[in-house]
Amino acid sequence: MRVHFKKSYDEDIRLFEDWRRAAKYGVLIALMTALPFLISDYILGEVTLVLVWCIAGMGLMILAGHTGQVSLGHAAFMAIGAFSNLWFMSQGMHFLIALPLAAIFTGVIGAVIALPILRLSGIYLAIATLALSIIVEDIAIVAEPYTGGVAGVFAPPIEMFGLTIDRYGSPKAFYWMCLICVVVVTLGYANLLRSATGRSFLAVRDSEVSARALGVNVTRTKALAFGLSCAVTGLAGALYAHFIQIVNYESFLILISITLVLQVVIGGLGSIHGAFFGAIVVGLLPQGIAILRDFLQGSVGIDISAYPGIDTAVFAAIIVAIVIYEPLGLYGFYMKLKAQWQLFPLARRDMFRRSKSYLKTERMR
Amino acid sequence: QTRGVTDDEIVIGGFHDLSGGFAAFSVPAVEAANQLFEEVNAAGGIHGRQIRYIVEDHGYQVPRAAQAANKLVNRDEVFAMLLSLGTPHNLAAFRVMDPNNVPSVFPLTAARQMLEGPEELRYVATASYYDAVRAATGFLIESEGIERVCSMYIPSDFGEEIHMATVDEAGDTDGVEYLTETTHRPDESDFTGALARLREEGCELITVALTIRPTITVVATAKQMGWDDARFLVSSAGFHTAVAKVPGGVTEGLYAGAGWQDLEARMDTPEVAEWVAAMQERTGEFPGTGALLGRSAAEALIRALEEAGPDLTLESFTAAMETLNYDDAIAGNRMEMGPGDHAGATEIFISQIQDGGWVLIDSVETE
Amino acid sequence: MKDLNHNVLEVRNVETFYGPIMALRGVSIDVPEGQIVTILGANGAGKTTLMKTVSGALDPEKGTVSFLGERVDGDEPDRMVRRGMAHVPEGREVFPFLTVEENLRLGAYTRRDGGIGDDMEMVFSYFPILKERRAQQAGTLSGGQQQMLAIGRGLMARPRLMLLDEPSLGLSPLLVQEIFAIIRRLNEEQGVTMLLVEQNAQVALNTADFGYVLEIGRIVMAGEASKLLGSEDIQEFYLGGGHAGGPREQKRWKRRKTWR
Amino acid sequence: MSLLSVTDLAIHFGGVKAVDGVSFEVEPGEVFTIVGPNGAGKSTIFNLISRFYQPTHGRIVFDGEDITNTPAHHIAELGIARTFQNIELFDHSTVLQNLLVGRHTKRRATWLEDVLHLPRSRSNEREARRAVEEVIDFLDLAAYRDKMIAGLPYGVRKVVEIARALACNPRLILLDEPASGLSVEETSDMAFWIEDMQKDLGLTVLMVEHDMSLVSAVSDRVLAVAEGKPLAMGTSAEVQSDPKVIEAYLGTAA
Amino acid sequence: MDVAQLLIGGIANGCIYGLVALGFVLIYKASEAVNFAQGDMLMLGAFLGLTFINSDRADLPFVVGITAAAICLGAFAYALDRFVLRAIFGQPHFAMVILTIALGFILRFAAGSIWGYDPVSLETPFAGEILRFGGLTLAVADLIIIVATCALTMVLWLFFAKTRLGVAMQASSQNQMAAYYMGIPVKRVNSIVWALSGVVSAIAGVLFAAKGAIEPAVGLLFGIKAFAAAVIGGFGSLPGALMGGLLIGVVEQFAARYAPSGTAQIAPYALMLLVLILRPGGLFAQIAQKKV
Ligand SMILES: Nc1ncnc2c1ncn2[C@@H]1O[C@H](COP(=O)(O)OP(=O)(O)OP(=O)(O)O)[C@@H](O)[C@H]1O
Ligand SMILES: Nc1ncnc2c1ncn2[C@@H]1O[C@H](COP(=O)(O)OP(=O)(O)OP(=O)(O)O)[C@@H](O)[C@H]1O
Ligand SMILES: [Mg+2]
Ligand SMILES: [Mg+2]
Repeated sequence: MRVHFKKSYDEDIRLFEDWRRAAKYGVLIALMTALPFLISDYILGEVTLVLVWCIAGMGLMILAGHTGQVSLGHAAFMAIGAFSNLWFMSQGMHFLIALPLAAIFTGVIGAVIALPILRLSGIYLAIATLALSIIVEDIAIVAEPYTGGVAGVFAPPIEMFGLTIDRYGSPKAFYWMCLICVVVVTLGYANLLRSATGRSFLAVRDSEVSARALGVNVTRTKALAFGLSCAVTGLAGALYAHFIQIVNYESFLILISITLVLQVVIGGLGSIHGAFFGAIVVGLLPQGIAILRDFLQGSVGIDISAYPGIDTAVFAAIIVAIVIYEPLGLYGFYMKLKAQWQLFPLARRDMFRRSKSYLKTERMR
Repeated sequence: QTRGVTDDEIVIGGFHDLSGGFAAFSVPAVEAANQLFEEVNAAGGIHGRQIRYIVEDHGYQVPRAAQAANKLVNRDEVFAMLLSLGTPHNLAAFRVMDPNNVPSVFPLTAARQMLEGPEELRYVATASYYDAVRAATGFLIESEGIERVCSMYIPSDFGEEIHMATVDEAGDTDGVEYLTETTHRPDESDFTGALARLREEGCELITVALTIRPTITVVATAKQMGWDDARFLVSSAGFHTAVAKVPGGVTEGLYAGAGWQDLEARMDTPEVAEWVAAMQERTGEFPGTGALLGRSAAEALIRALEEAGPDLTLESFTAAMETLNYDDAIAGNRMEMGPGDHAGATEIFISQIQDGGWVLIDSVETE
Repeated sequence: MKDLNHNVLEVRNVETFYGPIMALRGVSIDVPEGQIVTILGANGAGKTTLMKTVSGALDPEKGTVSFLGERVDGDEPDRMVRRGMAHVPEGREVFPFLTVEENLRLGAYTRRDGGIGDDMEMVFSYFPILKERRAQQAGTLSGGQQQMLAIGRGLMARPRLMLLDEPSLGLSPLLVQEIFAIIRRLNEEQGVTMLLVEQNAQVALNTADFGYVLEIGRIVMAGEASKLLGSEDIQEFYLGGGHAGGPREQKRWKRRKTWR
Repeated sequence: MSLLSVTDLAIHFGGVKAVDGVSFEVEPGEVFTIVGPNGAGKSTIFNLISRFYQPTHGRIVFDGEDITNTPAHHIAELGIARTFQNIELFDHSTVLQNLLVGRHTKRRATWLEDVLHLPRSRSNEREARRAVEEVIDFLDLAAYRDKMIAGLPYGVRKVVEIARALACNPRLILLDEPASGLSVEETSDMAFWIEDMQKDLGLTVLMVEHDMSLVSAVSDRVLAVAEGKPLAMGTSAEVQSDPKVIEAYLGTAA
Repeated sequence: MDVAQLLIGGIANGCIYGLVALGFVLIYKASEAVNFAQGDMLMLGAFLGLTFINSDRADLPFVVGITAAAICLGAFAYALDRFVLRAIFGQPHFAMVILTIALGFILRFAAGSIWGYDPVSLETPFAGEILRFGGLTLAVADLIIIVATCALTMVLWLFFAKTRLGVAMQASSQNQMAAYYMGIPVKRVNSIVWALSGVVSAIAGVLFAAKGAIEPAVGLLFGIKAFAAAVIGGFGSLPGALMGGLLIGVVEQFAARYAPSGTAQIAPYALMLLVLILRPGGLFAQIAQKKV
């Protein structure tokens, strides 16, 4: 196990605690940048979608993981991001302006919506956001001039620096664009977490009472977290619109919100890594299952597709298995692997056996 | 070399809702299509090629539909898409299908947008909800002497079409007035308030664009309120054997306008009986709307592939599709296409529930 | 009389972990029938962990726990209660949304006899304020009142062995005296065996028959309570004796305990 | 002028008169202790001062400013920090992070600066770390700096709570039973710390405590309350020898 | 007149929401877990009832069939908790949320595989029967639903408030470790309450099916609304669940009657937001401020 001897406060404030870590992430980014040259367009498209989910997941993670406020209606904010981005573009705005503007717009709407529903917490907040997303669904139909009504709106191709960025026409460029967004959002998120603002989020999550006693304005903090979360989710929504290329009210149904919650919990609440792990599971697992199904049918002759819906059932069963094996999400699993690797060969096999644990009421806040 | 076509195989794709709210359409449709494909394959396939129908599940989520389309087009390299379900889902998939010249054959959505786009890549099986409801409304206005029409709908692409059809038909007919509408969500389960309002307004004919369960409740509630002279008309989405079978006769008198005929009444037709028996054997159930649509679409595809000959290309397929002209015994309609006409059966059948079964009262040719 | 040969509770070589953290490193203790045994130890020594391991709230990784001659390690905590063990946990742990009375009744959950009402009156006589507040939600009681409730709830089980984890926490001096008087009385009159963890070592040793000293997950000393009271180390580290006379500044020079 | 003055404070919960006409003044630089039987209303007085409860009656003045209607999250900024009887830490954070939250009122960078990590955010961070390290040093918490709260023993948490309150740089610190759950040795450490807070840091301390050895060791003045009403006031020795206090609170053996 | 009829319709329908909401509340009350598969339990109950009752299936008398369905679903729910959910005992509630969401998918798949995907109707002895008094009409099915819901709410409320096991369940939800220290077999108690919730779901399912057709996806939509009803009532309160259901049911009818079309369908959700903003803990708030 490596031990750090810290010599200045900056070492704690820095993003990476040492050069090894920095190098590790450097290699990862380099690999991700080179990815389009290594894989087929089909897989690249899937990876791109995973990147979009990563951003959306980070959006929800800020709220659910770091501020302890659950939203069951985050797809609504993806919708707001998507529709506003497309509307800004249809007004002749350049994509590079429309994209951040859509995020800001969604963030502001989120913060405004947050104000009245801030007094809620737990499932009460969850159901309120769910209601909101149902209402947004209907607004998306009524607000036809902006959203195209039931028919929806098509995303125009993005023209930038003399080249056209199109999910199918130029998948590599689209991928890189998403990658840049992911990196930027991740950096901002990491910055947030190492600052006073990020800590006030954690404080509100763990104990509102002491947060208040320490001078944290709980209402304002929650509104800020909600706004930031919505802004990031809105950004993801805008990218998603360009990925899917046509969006209508049905592109953002409740099931998408639920999938997002599933994603952050499976990934591991309360860590940026979790948003990524979750996105990978939610984004790639169904495709993996489908490919495995085809493979089974093609090579072994087992035709599980004779049971309609089995793909989803298998997906659900795997989720069940993950939750049972690792209730705190894949991030916990990742940390264990890491610890065992570092302790090798001293690690005990049963070192991470779960000890009995008990819950207490969360109705006292 | 045509994509998805090898010497011994033709790969067809489809994305479906096998696990979400529309599984009631998708699952039987896939079952029926597979039933026919298995039959054809067992008989040696089409020009020596076996049909492989790869079905992906999207659970009615657009992103998963886009993923499925990406897989089917870019990985499995399918020749065509058959019966894919969902309006935004299909629209999103078109973006990857069109550049790759993958035709969309009879998607499971009656939205009018399914015919927009490159002509050689778009085929729909029957008239849209719009046409069907409009024709049926017109028929009822005439035959029942109705002057005031209304509608109850879910504000969605499906609901809006039916609503618009009602409004347009009333607007285009002299002496008929479109009065009002009530809007709903798919999760609603009681309609006392909505019906009270429509009754107050004096509606005589109400077009209903709801899912099956609420449709049953609407008709039952109207009866319960003693509102006996109201006529309710559903589209193909509500034209389901289960609706007629509700115990207690609560759905008696309901009208439907759809692009096909109910199966039960035609069990004396040998093809129908044979197919129903085959499906019952396969699924243990009397085939419903989804199965019928699946069967029709698969049959049309088979016929076109057969017609296109051993040298299967997009061009030969397009040509073959455009020559389709036959009586679909199972749907009870006429499948007919031609150059520039990629909508198959365009006749509208108007049925009513009488004595626990759908009875055909009339048919109307659209266009 | 007190039979030293018959142990109600025997703990042998118990090792308990919190994930990778080892909190008990091979602890063995005996609690003889009818005695009061106390466990002393600094903060974080593992006293609470030991109590939880005994009552089944935690499972030991190694070692055994026997209660009334039966091996019980790995059992669920409710089985212990049915066997006659009551645990008054550290930090109150009352049911906040239930009333005082409901909390007390739950203390007698496993009992089927008719004496519950009498026992409730007994608890009320010890802590009259609880009677006054019998219909109040336990979560709105003051800290000390909750502690009284937790102890009272433990008494309601009429156990053979009672585990008390810092029962005097947050109680007024008057009540601390009363609590220990109650402990002694129950022990003498009803023969309840007690395993007691207490920061106030003076009172604990005065009350107990036998004592163990736990440090960093190990038993470092054991003996008759009276002997321990006389021990110099105990004097110095647990009773605040030692250099009590010396200047304060001298004690501020953080001395490390000999066995650390 | 007194730093904190409480006048005729009262609050009722349904039929329970938790605090019922309590007045006292805390002078700058003193250690003022409130004692009283369980349920006397001591913690409630703290909750009133830190504005978690709205008094039904009475006035609270801090440093000449009436804070009877100030929102709770402004209290820390004014210079009042507190600890809790039942320990309210941020369980899923490290000790260091807990203490850093204590510096919340001292930050100057806005959230946007934080997200972009602009220089002011960084200098805030450095400054917060420096201040927190001083507290860690003062309370000897270095060994626990990067430990999660969830796995710490009770006694250490108690100290972390005090450290977090100190990290606020308060003028008045409210300690609710700082020694409960501490061993004899730790309690005497606590006495030194409180003395240091008073002498070295120049803090005013308002404390609730049941351990009379600690109360006698550090208090300048003691107020005894019972059933929400004041019972006696004076030096520690005076109050402890008051027969009413002995009867209601101390018992005969003390 | 009109208003009275609307009220009756709303109440009858609200009772169904309330009935399903009871299932949510039961589990929450005993473990503070939210069962996102509750709607699917309703669907299972309906299909089980249909299997026992319909003439082309087991063809049992209605009351026998509903009892059999209740027993089966109760046993199933017990087993589900015992063999699946117990594996994450003591883990954060989030894990339970995800687990039940995933189980919902599996249940829908299973139901589809067993009973098919086409809508089917339940045969009831009171189908289409209507009671008239004055100018008002009430379907017999509705009457049965109202009576059953009120009775169930009452019985369950008494059970939780008065019986030893009921109080033990509440205790288990508030502090699992302390409940264990009282000798309450918390895990078994959880399984029992799941079984109980299964029984209630089966009854709800059969009554729900009596008003129209069912298919595997039916729980998905309906579950959300019942969840909303439970939350409006103050999640954890049994009378609250009923009140929440009634409120949604009645508002729905009045909105459909009087609100401008195009907005009527979102009225219940808008109302729910309003209620929660005004009373953040729902009508019968079950949350409290922590005493420090
Ligand atoms: N949930 C936990 N996770 C990780 N470590 C823990 C946990 N609980 C306790 N520990 C560790 O186990 C050791 C023993 O803790 P325990 O609570 O048993 O001590 P104690 O003797 O009861 O202390 P105190 O006198 O403060 O109550 C401590 O070092 C503590 O850090
Ligand atoms: N929210 C509340 N609802 C009802 N009663 C309350 C509430 N808060 C406090 N009380 C009551 O007010 C009284 C005073 O409580 P408080 O916590 O101030 O006591 P305390 O003096 O701190 O006692 P202890 O020494 O036991 O901590 C108690 O009788 C308590 O039951
Ligand atoms: Mg302890
Ligand atoms: Mg107190």
